[in-house]
Amino acid sequence: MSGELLLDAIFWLFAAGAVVTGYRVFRTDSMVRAAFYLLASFAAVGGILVLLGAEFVGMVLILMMAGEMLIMAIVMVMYMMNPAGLNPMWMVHQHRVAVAAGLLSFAVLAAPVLLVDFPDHPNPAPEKATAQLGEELLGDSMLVFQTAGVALLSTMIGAVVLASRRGRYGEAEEGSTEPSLEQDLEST
Amino acid sequence: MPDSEVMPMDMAAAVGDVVPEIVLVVGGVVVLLWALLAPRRWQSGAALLALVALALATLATLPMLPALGGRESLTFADTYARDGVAVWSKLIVLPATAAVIGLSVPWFRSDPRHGEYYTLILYGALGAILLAGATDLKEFVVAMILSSATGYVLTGYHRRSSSGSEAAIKYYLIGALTSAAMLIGVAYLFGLAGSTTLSGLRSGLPPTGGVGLAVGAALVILAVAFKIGAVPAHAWMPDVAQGAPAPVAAFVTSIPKVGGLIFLARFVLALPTDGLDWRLLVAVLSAATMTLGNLAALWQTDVRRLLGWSAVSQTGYGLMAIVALGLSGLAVPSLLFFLLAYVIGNVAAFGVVVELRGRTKLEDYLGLGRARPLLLGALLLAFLSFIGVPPRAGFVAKLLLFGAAIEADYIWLAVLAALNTVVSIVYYVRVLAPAYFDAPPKSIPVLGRWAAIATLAMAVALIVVGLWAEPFVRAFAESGLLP
Amino acid sequence: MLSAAVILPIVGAVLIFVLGRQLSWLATSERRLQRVATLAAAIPLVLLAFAWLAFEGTGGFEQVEALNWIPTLGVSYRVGIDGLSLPLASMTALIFVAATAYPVDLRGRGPSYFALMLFLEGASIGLFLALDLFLFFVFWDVSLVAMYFLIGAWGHGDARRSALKFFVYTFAGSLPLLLAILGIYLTTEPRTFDMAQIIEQQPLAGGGLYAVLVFIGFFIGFAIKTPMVPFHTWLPPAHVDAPGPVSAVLAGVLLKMGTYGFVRILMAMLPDTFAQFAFPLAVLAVIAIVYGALVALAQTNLKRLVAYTSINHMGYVILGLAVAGAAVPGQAAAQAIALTGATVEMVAHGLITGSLFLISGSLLARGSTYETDAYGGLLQRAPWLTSLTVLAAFASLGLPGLAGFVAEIQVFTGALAVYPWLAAVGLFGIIVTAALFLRMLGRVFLGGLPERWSEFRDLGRTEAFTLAALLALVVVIGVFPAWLLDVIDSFAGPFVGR
Amino acid sequence: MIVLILPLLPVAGAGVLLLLGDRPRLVGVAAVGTLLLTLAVAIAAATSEPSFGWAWSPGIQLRLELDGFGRTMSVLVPLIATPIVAYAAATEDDGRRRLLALLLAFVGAMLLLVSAADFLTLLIGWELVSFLSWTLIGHRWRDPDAVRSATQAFLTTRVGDIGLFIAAGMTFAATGSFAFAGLAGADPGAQAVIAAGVLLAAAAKSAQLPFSPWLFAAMAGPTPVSALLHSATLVAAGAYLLIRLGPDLGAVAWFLPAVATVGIATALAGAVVALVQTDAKRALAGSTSAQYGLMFIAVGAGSVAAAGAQLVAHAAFKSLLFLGAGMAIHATGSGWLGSLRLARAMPLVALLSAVGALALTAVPPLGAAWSKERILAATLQASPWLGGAVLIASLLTALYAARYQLLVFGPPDAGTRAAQPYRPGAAELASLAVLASVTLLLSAVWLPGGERFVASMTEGTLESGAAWEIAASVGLTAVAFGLVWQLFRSRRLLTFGLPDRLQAAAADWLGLPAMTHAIIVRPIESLAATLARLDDRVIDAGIRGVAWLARRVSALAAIHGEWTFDGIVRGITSLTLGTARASRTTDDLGVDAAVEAGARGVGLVGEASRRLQTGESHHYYVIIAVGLAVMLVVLIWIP
Amino acid sequence: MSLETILLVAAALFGIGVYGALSQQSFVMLMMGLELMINGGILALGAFWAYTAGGNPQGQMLAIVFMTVMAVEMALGFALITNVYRARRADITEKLRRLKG
Repeated sequence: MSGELLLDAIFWLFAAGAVVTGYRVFRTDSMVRAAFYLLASFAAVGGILVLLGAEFVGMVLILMMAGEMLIMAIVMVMYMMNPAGLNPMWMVHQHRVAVAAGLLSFAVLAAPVLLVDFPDHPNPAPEKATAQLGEELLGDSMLVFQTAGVALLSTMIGAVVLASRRGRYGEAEEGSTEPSLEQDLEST
Repeated sequence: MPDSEVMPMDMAAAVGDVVPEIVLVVGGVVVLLWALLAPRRWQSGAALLALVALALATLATLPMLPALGGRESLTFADTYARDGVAVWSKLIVLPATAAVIGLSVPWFRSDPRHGEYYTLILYGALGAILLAGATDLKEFVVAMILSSATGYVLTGYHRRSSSGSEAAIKYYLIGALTSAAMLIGVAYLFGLAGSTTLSGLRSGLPPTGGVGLAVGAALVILAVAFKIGAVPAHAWMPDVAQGAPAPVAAFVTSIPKVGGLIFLARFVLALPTDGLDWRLLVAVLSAATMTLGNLAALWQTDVRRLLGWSAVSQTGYGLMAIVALGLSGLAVPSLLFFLLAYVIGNVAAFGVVVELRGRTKLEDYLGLGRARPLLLGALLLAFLSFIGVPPRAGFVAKLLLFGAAIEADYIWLAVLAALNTVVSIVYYVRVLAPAYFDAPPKSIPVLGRWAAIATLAMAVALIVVGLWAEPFVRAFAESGLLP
Repeated sequence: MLSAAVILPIVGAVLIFVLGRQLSWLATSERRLQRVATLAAAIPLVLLAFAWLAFEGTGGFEQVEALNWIPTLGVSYRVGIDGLSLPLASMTALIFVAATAYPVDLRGRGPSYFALMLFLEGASIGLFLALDLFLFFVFWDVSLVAMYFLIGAWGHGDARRSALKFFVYTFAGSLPLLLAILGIYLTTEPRTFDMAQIIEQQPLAGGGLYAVLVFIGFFIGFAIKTPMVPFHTWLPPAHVDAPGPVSAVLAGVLLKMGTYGFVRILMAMLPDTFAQFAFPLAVLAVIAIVYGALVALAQTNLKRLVAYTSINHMGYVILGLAVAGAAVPGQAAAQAIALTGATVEMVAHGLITGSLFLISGSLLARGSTYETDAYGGLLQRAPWLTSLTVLAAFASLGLPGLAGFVAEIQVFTGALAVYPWLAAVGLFGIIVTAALFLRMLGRVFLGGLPERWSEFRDLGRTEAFTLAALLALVVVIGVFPAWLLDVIDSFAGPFVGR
Repeated sequence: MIVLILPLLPVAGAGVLLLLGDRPRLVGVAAVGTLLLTLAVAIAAATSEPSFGWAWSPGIQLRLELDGFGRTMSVLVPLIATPIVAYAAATEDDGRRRLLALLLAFVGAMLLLVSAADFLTLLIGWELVSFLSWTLIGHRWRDPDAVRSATQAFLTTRVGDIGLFIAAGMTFAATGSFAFAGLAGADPGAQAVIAAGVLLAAAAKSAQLPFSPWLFAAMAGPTPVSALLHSATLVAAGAYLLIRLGPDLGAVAWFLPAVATVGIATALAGAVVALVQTDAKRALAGSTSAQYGLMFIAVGAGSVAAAGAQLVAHAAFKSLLFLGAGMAIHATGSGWLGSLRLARAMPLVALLSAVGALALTAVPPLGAAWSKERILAATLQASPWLGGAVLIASLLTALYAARYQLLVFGPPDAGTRAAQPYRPGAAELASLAVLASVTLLLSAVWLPGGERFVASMTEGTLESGAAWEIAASVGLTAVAFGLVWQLFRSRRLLTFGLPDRLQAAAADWLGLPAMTHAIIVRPIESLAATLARLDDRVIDAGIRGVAWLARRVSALAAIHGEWTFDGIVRGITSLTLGTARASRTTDDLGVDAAVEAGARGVGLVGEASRRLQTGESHHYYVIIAVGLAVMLVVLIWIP
Repeated sequence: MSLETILLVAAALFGIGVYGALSQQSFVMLMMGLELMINGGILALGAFWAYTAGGNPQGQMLAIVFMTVMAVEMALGFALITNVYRARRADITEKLRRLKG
């Protein structure tokens, strides 16, 4: 009984944390700070997932986001103006529309919660979750798993192609453009 | 087919169902290795390897044709289909990809570092193929992301092209938003049905799903709309067509549509029809897409951009087939035939742009008829096919699409499509008329043999498929659409 | 043989297009090129002459040549003739020979011009011979494209705009047609595009909303092509800006596609619905007759004038068709007469208006304007031109002894039996056409000869010969109509159930 | 077969003429020879009642037949034409070959018309006659007036053709064939329509009111053309038609009275015109209308035989008079009646013309008097009012005939310029002489048996009149002659001292041509011009409506545009505004067809819809959001 | 802790994400909005997996897939941002509007 209460309390903590930090992402003056708020939001969600019994997924989420936010912070420091929040940062457009869209999205997603009778079919064996995932991953979802692998490979290639400063043959940007409109000597 | 029946899965047998896909994966890796290891002057060899991979994949696909004894079934625990439609999607995508590679070779000649490009093209094609075969939301999501990821990179491949990078990031922004939204939609569907396979959705989705079902379905459809360039997520299409390297534009504006439209067909059929009029939704999207695409294309002065908008409008026509699914026997044949005709035509049209070294201003096409009659011929064939003038393939496609819409009692949609076709003539003719009627102001240099061959092959294919439509129509009509 | 009449011109087109540039023997001389093209254009005429000889007049389709095309959809390549298509196809072949032979400013693009002409010839003949809706539509659309390029590239004035208007407008007509074809196709069982089978099945017998929708689709398609008022506004600019021979083809052949479609498809496949709409159609036809004539009366531009008389003449055709398709008991003979008359009008209008457009081409070549007021007294310098124009003009206004009369009297006879009041109103058009042609003749050819035309050249040998050939046929039909009416009646009689 | 040769022979002759080349004498001889041959054939044919059928289409036969009055006509036409063509060959130098060929063809067409036994054949001949008359009247094509006159003549008679079209169509609808033979059996309703059509056609062709003025226009042709048109051909076709079909249509109650009424009106009006005209040929033209009016009266009174006889007599004397007038005009260069008086200049011609004038006046024992007397008898039989009208017409005829003869060929006085001495050629005189002798020979009908002969040739019956009727008409004639002589002496014969305006109006059919022009020609022309303008720039109500609506919408959108400045709203606003502008532009321009306006509207909307694609990604996001909202609405609320 | 509450939290996260994606000018900030949306998606998925799908392992797999999507999108997003910044010196959406119309 008290365990459940505790669980609830932790949940509410995570829930509130996820939403509040999520909100703070866009209410801070520093991009770096925003990144860490985002990380916090993800961590809270990861926590909820763990509470729900999906330990593996929750932890992966947290770890992945941590890495990602590091990259994000670096990118911001590298390229973006005003990375550390030296000046007040308020760079928004179409604010009113965005607020309306955000509220509307919430309403649309919340509506089913109130209106739809979701099936009541709770997880019978939460403790086996990770093992089941392993089976699923290498069993039924083999194709999905492999496809995801190819997607990640493509992403790596793509990220290198797009972002690397140096290529195999010197400057990566060298010659990386459309053909000239006039006849060049090679092509005949 | 309940999940339990195929469990436990015979992995070895299942691998046999995805030989073409495996060939593409391996081919991509081989190409990548070649690109990394081969000396600079042999970089183009990567193209050859990619072509070999495509040819092998095609060969591996042929035995799967139902007409050649191929078995139509779901595989990998219902996550993937090897039915007629999936096979034909491969047979459309693979040769078209080969043609795009033909276009790419001379285009990228000046870029020393383009071996990876062919890997990405192969994986892009793979993404479209997997999307077309996906019968499971997980597979759908990863296939989407594979297709999108390669698409973004390909679009921004020219590092020095400022419009290329702009197009890439716009493409990305729209794609990221729609797929982020799609994820929660997928989650809702999973929550309602308790399963991610389409067969599971079909049996598990409660008709009383109401708003939840609608939200889930709408978000998934929105993501597919992005993939195929339909309203409201169409905005990337013209930008990419204009900004991306022309061969990439040919690829990105056509190949993913094959996967997207076919998955959409599978997906909507898994939705319950009572309480959820997905037909009307798709019909509205179709109407909006074709109309907006045509109207916006009217006054374009940039041929590539015009082709992009035309690609938007073509998506609208293609969606008519989806509307008719389940109501008309012509729906599946019309969808496949549309894709066949559209992909060939689009590659041919962009091929002309490629062969003209990416010339894209309207006035650059002045007098093309006298300077480069064959190229104008190809462009003419492609455009007339888009309009739907016989005997090009596009005509049979339009015929089937209209027929399907009428049979499904969506006469208003057919009429609107007809009106749109009339409007579309104007912008196609705005390119063709000066090209045919005027005299060329100066010589028009071209890119080279590879691109010309690929372009003309596609153009000839338009006529051949248009005149010799029977085998295709028959095969399409006999193709199953699982689950 | 019929297939050869369709395919050989198209093959000829390809050959001319390629060899006309590559073969120096042809590339160096436009005259030689024109002669070769004319010979090629004449092949179908010869073939159709043989078909005419072998024609039996059984009332059904004869000399059918069929080939499976897309059997899955019930599409086949199927050509054949009956009393309706044979005269039209033959007329088409003749007009094309004349148009190909007629001198025109080629603008250094001879091979393209002749290739398009021959291609258009094949497509047009194919359309009239086609016995499969799919095939019919293929030729229908293809002819539009060829015509677009012909007008745009060799026209004058605002040719491109006119060509585009023509293309867009008529294409806007062809799409409802396509929808309607699909509409009727989807109701057949088993699914087929075969005209004979559809006519036999009568899938939409009994009418209903669906049949009405299909009817409307066909109607819009054919009405635009014909063109019927108020769908006619593409016609005058297209004619004015097109070169003479192309105008001749446009008026002589392409307009007939619309009226032919009315008979072959609408009346044959949707007789009940057609009967339901016969009266409004007749009203529209009479409006076209009167309106076309009146508007033509106010024109000072020769080509516009002829163009509007085309609208008027197509009104006669439609009136005849409406009468033939009306559901009135006991007037089968009159209805058959009207149908025969309408068919003759199609042929006659092709020959006569074709000649008139060729003549305006000659006039433009000499005087570089179509304005009738700019001319005068040309009879003095150009007796041949004048005589042939007078002949054509009177044929057009329906002088007996010429083909136009044969058609008009029959149409009106039928109409008087079925819709007497409408016919009486329509007769008013006869006066106005007479007035406008006489006025045109007076302005251009009679009266005093202005100084600037004192060096006006009469028709050249080719021109005179071509026109004389066309008009000779007009006279022959006018004087001995029986040979033509026999053939047409073999179709018209059974068609109205006489 | 012979009945086919009859019309073809002159046509063939015309063809031969064209081949002969520019040899005036030979051409003339050939033309006259052809006609003589035709005459011979006609006589042969007339005695044998031949017929000939000719398949037009599987269901329709063209029939040629010579029977009844047709036999007379078939002889009369070449008979009258021969001297006229001879005259033409002698006098017309300008385009002689063409003129003669056309005259021959014209005779052929008339013979076809005469021998027609069904409406279709009749219509063919009828229209061919019209067409050839157009070429004949417009013979002097360099003169724009001649061309205009030819057109007027053609068009007026074309109006009548509508009647024939209707009659033909109705006959077919009622009987299943075009043949005259079936007419009597047609149902009454159809018969009434046919009768109306026939009357219209006949009235127009025979220059009855209100179509009469075209005859003036027909004067623009050379004299022989006028002579031929007015006597045995073109104009005669109308009366011939009535003579031929009148009995068949007699069952229609109003038909004969209507014919008679038209006839009376024209006879009186034409006589007045002839009486006050100051142009020689026009005076004769007025008289032609009046004379055909008499024939109409005869038909209306039920006596086709009298009408036929009158037609024959009129053909002879009217051509004679016309040729005489032509010579007078030739001699003086003017047809103004005030300046002729050529008794001295050409006495022989004057004498021959006098024969014609007397015939016109119907002075016994000339044949014309006989027929006139029979008409009077028939009308008196039918109704005293009708008879009275005929008597008045006779009086007027006598007046204008005498006036004409005196003013043209009367003794010169001080007021007239001395005409140059003019020597008519032998051929001209011979032509006149032949026609005069025909006129004289027709006196033979007074002989016993004449009556039977006429009745048999017209297949009609004749009323014989009382003696007092002859006496009365002779008396009237004498009074008229006296009166004219008095006026001539007092030099008031030309205009009778009438005020100029009145005289001019009366001479020009009481202003009928001007009226026709004002109430028919002008409205049609302006209607045509209006329609043509309309056709060039149709703006239909629908487009206006759309424009109005779009303007309202755009006003609303503009307000919202101020309220929120967010880009996407701007985009949407601009789309709406673009639509509005599109509509407004078309509305304002208003120079093109509705279709064009629609096209331009689509184009402008296209321009506007491009503005949705602002190039800014966050706008695209909004589009997606809005689109998604719409999708949800469709999915959730519409079912 | 119940299905409803978790879904509401997920919806809130999603809504905030939408707001961010639509309102932020900077590409990086915009991407954070997208991430939040995905975050909401993952959370909702977790809730459904636990409460309505009977612990169907497909749900967990789906979560892995979602994370893959997130990883791919973020990686490519950064690469593209780098790319466009090099090519155009653009870091906010407003700087990229050459392609339009």
